[in-house]
Amino acid sequence: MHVTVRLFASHREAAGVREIVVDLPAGARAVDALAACRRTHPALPSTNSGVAFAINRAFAGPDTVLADGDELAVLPPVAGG
Amino acid sequence: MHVTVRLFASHREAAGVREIVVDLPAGARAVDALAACRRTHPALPSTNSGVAFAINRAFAGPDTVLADGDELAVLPPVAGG
Amino acid sequence: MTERFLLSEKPIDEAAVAALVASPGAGALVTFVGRVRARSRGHDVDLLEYEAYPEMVEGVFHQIAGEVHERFEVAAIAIHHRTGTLRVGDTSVVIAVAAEHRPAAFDACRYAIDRLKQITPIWKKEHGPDGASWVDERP
Amino acid sequence: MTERFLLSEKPIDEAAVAALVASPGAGALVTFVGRVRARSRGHDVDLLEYEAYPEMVEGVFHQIAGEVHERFEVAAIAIHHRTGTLRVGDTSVVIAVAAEHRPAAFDACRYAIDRLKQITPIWKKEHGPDGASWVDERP
Repeated sequence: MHVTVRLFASHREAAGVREIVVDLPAGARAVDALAACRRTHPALPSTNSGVAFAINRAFAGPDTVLADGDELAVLPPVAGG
Repeated sequence: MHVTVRLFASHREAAGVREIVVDLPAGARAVDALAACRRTHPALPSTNSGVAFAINRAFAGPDTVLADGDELAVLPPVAGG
Repeated sequence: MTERFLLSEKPIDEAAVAALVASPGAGALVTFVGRVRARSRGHDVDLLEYEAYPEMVEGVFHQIAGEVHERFEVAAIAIHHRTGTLRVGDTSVVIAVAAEHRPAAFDACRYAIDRLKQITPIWKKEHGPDGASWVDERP
Repeated sequence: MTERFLLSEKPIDEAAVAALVASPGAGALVTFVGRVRARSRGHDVDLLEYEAYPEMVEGVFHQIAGEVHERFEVAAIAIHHRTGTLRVGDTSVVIAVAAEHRPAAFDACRYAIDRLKQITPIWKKEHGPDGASWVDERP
């Protein structure tokens, strides 16, 4: 299945792209998609500490199972306001 | 000695005047000036409960001794804001 | 420049009060605006008549500002209060506080309005279909 | 009428945000304004670059507003946040809360800005003479 991973801020800068489409086996979770991105874009930060996820624009835990066509957002520590 | 007593809100309406000049003996306190006003303007509320005082535009306790020429403000419970 | 502490019969310009406290070091601005409510303590309200001891009010605002600076890490505070006849929705008071960080700005603004209501020599008379009466907000 | 929950590259009109929450029953209006500070965590700041996940931000503001209405007796809340490049003194965020009584307005406004900083997918990069870095405000 295909999942579109969106990157922001420090992740976006490290990867050099805003979006990565990853090919994942059925049952893959949010963290697995991020790990797949790290394989193709090794400059991505190697830690999951402080990273949150959103699937299709709703917050989701790191172990949430993805579905084909999902938009997964990788959210580094936020700093709005 | 003469003291100018200024009245506000419910006191002003009850007395029908904004200001009363009272003649007081030396040593008279803020509460004595208010009592003197009640004698000439008996419609003034008879209680001191909730009433504060200011002498020459600074807060003062009810037993503060007055001086000739003072401006004494009688302040019913305030309700600003 | 407008005064930081002001009692006036003219409508209060809320944005102008906030502008009085802005500074490059102040990242947080908290503003309290008090407006005349359509209902008060179970009664309908048509208008409020504010009366002040005008020669004393601005000095009391200075005193409150002094207390605020003693207690909280704030950069600046401004307090404007209106007097005269106000209708529902009219602004009676604006307090603006600027600080480097937001907790101090919130705490200071709240302290200032609480203190203003406690000690400022201002009174109000509510006029409505049930009659008119001077407000006594003592607990 | 402007939206109550808005992310925009345009400057925020603070008075317009406050106007969005006014109502005849609301006697208390508390507004929080966040501005870019000249110094941040020991560094001089020239400008801040805000980046957002724009498709998600307004939904998160709705969620925060829902939490506020569950927890506090408030009439209305509006949240506007800016994105793009901001200079010292520019307004990055405005939260306005109207309530019948002031304690709820203060508590709700403070809750909303705390929560916004906690969960809203917005990031900022500080640029100054010491270089540029993404802000990580985790305690």
